[in-house]
Amino acid sequence: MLDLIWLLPTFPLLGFLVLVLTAGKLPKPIVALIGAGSVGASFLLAALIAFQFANGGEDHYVREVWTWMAVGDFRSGFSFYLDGLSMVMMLIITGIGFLIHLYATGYMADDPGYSRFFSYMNLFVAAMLMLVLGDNLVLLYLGWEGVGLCSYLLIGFWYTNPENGYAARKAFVVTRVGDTSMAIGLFLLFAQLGTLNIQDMLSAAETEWAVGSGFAIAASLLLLGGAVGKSAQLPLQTWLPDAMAGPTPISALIHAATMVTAGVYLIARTHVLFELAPDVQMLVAWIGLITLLMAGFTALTQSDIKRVLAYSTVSQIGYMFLGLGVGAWSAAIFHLMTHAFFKALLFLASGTVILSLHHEQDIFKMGNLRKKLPVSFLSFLIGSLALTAFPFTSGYFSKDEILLGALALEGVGTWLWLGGVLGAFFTGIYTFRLFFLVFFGESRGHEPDKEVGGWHMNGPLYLLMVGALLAGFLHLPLEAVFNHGEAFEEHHVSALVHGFMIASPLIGIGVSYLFYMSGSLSVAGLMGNPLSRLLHRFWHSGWGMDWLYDRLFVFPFLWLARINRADLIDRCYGVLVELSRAGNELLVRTQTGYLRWYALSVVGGLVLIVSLGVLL
Amino acid sequence: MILVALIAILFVGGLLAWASERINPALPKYLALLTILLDLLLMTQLLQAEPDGAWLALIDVEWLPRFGIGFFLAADGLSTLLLLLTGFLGLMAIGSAWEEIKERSGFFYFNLLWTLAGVLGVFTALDLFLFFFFWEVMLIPMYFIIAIWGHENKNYAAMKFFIFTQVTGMLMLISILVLAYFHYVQFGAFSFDYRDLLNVSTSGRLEFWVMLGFFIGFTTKLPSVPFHSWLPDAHSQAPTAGSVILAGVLLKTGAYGLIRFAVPLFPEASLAFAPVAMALAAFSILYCAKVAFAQTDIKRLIAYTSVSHMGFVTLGVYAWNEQALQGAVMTMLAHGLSAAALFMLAGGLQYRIHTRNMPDMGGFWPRVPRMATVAVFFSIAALGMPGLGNFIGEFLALLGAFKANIPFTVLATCGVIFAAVYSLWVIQKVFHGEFRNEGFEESSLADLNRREMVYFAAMMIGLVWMGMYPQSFLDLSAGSLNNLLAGTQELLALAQE
Amino acid sequence: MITLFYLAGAIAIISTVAVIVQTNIVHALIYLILSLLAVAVIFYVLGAPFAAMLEAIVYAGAIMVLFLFVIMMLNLGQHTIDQERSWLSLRGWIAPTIMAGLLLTNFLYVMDGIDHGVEPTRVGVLEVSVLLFGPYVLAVELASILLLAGLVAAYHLAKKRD
Amino acid sequence: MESIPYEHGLILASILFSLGLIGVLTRRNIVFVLMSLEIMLNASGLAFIVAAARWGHAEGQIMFLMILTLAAAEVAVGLGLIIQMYRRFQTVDINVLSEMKG
Repeated sequence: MLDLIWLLPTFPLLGFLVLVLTAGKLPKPIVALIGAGSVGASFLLAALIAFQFANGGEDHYVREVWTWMAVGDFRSGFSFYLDGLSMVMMLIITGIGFLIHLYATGYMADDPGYSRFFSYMNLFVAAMLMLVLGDNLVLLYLGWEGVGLCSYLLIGFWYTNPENGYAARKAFVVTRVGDTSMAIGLFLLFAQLGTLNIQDMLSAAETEWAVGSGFAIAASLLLLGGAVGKSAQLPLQTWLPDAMAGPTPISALIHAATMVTAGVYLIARTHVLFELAPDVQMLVAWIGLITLLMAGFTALTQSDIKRVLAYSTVSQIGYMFLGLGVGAWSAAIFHLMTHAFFKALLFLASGTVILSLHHEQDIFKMGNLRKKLPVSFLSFLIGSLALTAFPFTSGYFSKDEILLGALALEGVGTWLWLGGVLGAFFTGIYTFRLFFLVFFGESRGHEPDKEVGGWHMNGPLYLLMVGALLAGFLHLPLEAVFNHGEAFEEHHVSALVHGFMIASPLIGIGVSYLFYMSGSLSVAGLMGNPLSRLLHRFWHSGWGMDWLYDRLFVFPFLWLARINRADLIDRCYGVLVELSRAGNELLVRTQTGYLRWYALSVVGGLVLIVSLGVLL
Repeated sequence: MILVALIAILFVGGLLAWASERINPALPKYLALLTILLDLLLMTQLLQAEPDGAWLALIDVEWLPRFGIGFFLAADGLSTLLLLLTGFLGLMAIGSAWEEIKERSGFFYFNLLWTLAGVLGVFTALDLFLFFFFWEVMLIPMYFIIAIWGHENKNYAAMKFFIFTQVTGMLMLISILVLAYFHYVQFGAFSFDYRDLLNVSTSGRLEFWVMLGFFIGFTTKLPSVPFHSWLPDAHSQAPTAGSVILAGVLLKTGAYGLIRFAVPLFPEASLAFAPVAMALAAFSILYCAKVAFAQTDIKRLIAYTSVSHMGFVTLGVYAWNEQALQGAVMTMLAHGLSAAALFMLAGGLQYRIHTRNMPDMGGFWPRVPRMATVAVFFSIAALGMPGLGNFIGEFLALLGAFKANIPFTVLATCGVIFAAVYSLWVIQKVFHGEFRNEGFEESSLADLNRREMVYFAAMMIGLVWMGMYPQSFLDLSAGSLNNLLAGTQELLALAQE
Repeated sequence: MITLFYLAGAIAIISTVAVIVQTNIVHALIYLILSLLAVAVIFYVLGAPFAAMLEAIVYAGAIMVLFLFVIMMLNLGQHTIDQERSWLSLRGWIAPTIMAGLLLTNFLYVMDGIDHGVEPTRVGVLEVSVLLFGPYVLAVELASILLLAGLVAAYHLAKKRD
Repeated sequence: MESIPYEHGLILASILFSLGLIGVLTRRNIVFVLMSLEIMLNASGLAFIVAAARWGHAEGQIMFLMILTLAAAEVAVGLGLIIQMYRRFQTVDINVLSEMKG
């Protein structure tokens, strides 16, 4: 069964090819069957493979399908690598991917681009599987770029609106900046270590590079650049909120559950490099912490339901980075998995809400929807609880592990932990702000006729609810992958610390309750003074990062492009042309047409030559 | 012998096509198609040929023995790859001209086939005199193609193309003559034979200038900044088939020249010059990507992207190690297909709506879904998506170049960001957004027909093949590139002693 | 003899100056004939009687008569003298005179230092003829072709076309 | 017999040549121009004769003969042209013939 691993990406790829080649001529049920069915088949296969692998007792499994490139001492195979980490990832991708595909068959039912949508989705799943299963960095890069492409195509899925196109291009270009850094990292690794096969490369790095060596720092920094781009961390986080322009299942699949966590996967996969460069690893932690706090503040001020969730995604990935940074590798991956469940759940539920309200996304135009939309209400309740790390939901376990990992670190660990706890407090506020505003209080505007649904939309929701509640009890087989350096298990933590960690999101929920449910505290009151209004505007715009980048990069580039539209170098040749033309003008003057003038010139020349001959 | 046949068939086919116009104006295109197919068939023979030393096929006849000029044609793996590319794109060019060229079709196909014959000659000639002869042969018919069947500003563009290539060709001729004279000084006889000239020891300051003659000649054809400015004009004015040949094949002769002649003949000077060349390449990539983004004429835009992509070739060649060279070769092949396809798309658009101005376009996707899908495919190929040929080329070129020069490679790598910016911008302007109609017949905006789909499908399959299983191409060129590498290393080692 | 040489030289120079400053074209022609005859005298003095004869017959005779005919055909009367006067502004003389002066200076500079007397030895018709129809016969043929061409061209050009 | 200074003969030729040149450059009447040309040709002929006398050779006279032929042919063609010109433009002013200006 294991050697069928190459079929995993092949199924969705075939689905993609069939859907593209038929160019939307197939009837919708068949499109749905191919689109969702191919991912479902992959999931079944993945489950079987995982089962066999888990019982096989081997650390890892490699299967090379064919040689991709072999040039001189460079060699890269089209080969798959299976270990605990990629097994977890592949199950998340196919499993949650399948649920989202199923949901999308209902969600997109009325869209004219039905077939196009599923072809992109299938291509995405195929590329994502290549990303996590590739045994060398080039193959990983193939998947990495492939998911970026699908993300672009799907964000701009409704292409008639130029804003969607802008968001799509922004997403692609910003992540491309990160990708480029990663590509340079690949070149550096190959130039220094002579291989891009991940396992060989890591063991070579361990033997050849000392801890803290320059190469290790450079390589891990460059890879980190790729990771922050894909995972929307500082300083490349600005694309993700705009990416919500795509259909909601896309936001769930690509921009919450799978693609944006690719950066986390990359760092976890190459964690040996980061361990060789402790400073960079610490940087990862700080990036995570700062991002999670910034995104938390921003989420507080958003009014678009999907943007709130988008910022919360950025924030949660910040937690994963924090976990990676402090060396709690398994905890980060664990959080990746639980996050996939509850964030997919939240996005899909928000999709149901949006569709029921005929594409209304402003939470201040919703309200009191809990009776009208019971399934969404339940989904949101469970999802929000998991997101805020309510005790014994899945988010609780994973976030707990990350924070404990941070605390275990000597020195700055306490600060990181404190920041994380503070973040959890904000998570509580913004999550339940959304929850209360949408499902409680007065109805503000839209009244849904009925909740859209059906088994293929509600089924995935229920399954994800179960996942969001119970995934925390799963045990991920990651010991073999991160077998070194997870010593914090033994660390003793006092009950007080635990109390803090449980209490902070609860306090957050309480604050949110006071503001948005009971009304004992009023937002309007807070907004009274100019400073808070200013802060609100600042946070609402995502800390002015877009504004800053526009001025730092976009406008100068556009300006340069505009002034040099005609190509300066071409103009230089134009000068040459003008010069010869001017010379021509000058010589034309001498052509007077008067015979005596010509005779005079001849004599002048004669005199000159004779004089020269005589004098010299 | 097979090489002579390949070239002669094109020459004769061109003459026949010209003559046949008198019988029936539709006849030349069928004759041209037949000629190209015959040539392609012969080329497959070349693939099965038993290698004779380093060469798959070779013919060496005395021509003007007094001056050491021979009729010396030879093909190794590298040449064969490029010959196949030429044949394939010749086929594509005839396909794209099929409906577009209605006036004086006989003379058109004559010029087309003669250009191709010149290109085949350039890819196989190993006598430098003969090489220069073919270099000129491919130039003049191309001038006619632009000047006669071009668009509104054709005379300017054709003249610019001609002057640029002719002047720099002259520099190359001077270098060739100087080289032959060196041979005379050192061995007592003139020789234009590539194998002899490799042995000419050309050290000292003069070597640099002679090398520069070759370098400028080839980089103008490539082209690289600052000799690129003929290309946007030539492309925007040329008929579609002309653009296909120009972008797909003619530019590659420059790259081929760098690999075959410029570096191996002057290993020391090239080694010293490499940082400058790589800097030029990196600048070329970034600068032209930026200028491309600013264009409103879709063909000009694609032309600038061509310059930008050819920068990777220069970078790869001057890194001069196996990965980088293979990357350069793969880039040549993949760019040949992707740029030709993009020009065919732009030409198809112009044929339909009679404008190349992008602000007049928009929202074409629902009207021409097949064309849009094809356009997205080739744009993505051009921006270097892994899994397609261009990625393999650029990746290997950069991978190799990184070993040779880190700063310029890093700069060049940043070029792929800009590649994404302009590629996606084109898609946005033409196919996405609200439908815009600025003064063209809506009914004329028809989707790709079956004939066009066949051509595009062939190129798409080619690119996927290159992207997913590049080994079939890499294996073919590996032998010749390793020979070249070994040769220069030997010379360098000798020079160091 | 030497006095004759200087005398003829002076006449040649003076009459030539008169040619180029004359406004009446017929007078100018007569001065030109005078100048040519003076040169013919010089030829004779220098011992070249054959050349002197030709100078007198062909130049001063035939060619000048040709000029005269043309002047008559063009019928350039009194009004041309006024026209001629208006054309000859003082300014027009400056540049040509400077140029010619420079050229002359050059010539004189080159000739400076040549100091050699010429003993006029008579080189008669016989010697010239022997050479002419001996080694230089090709030159004679060329000259005849040239004259023929001149004849045809002159005829063709001067023919009236309607 | 006293010898004639060789130098003086050449100086005479130079002066005549220069005078002819002034005439060519100054006069606007084309007949005068042609006459001045004759003077210049004659001056060069004189130079040949002087040189011939200096060496006592006959070749100088042969060269003079050639120049004479040339002058005759030139005058014939030139005068034909003048007649043509006068027929077309009704003038002998060479400044009228300036159509070939750039």
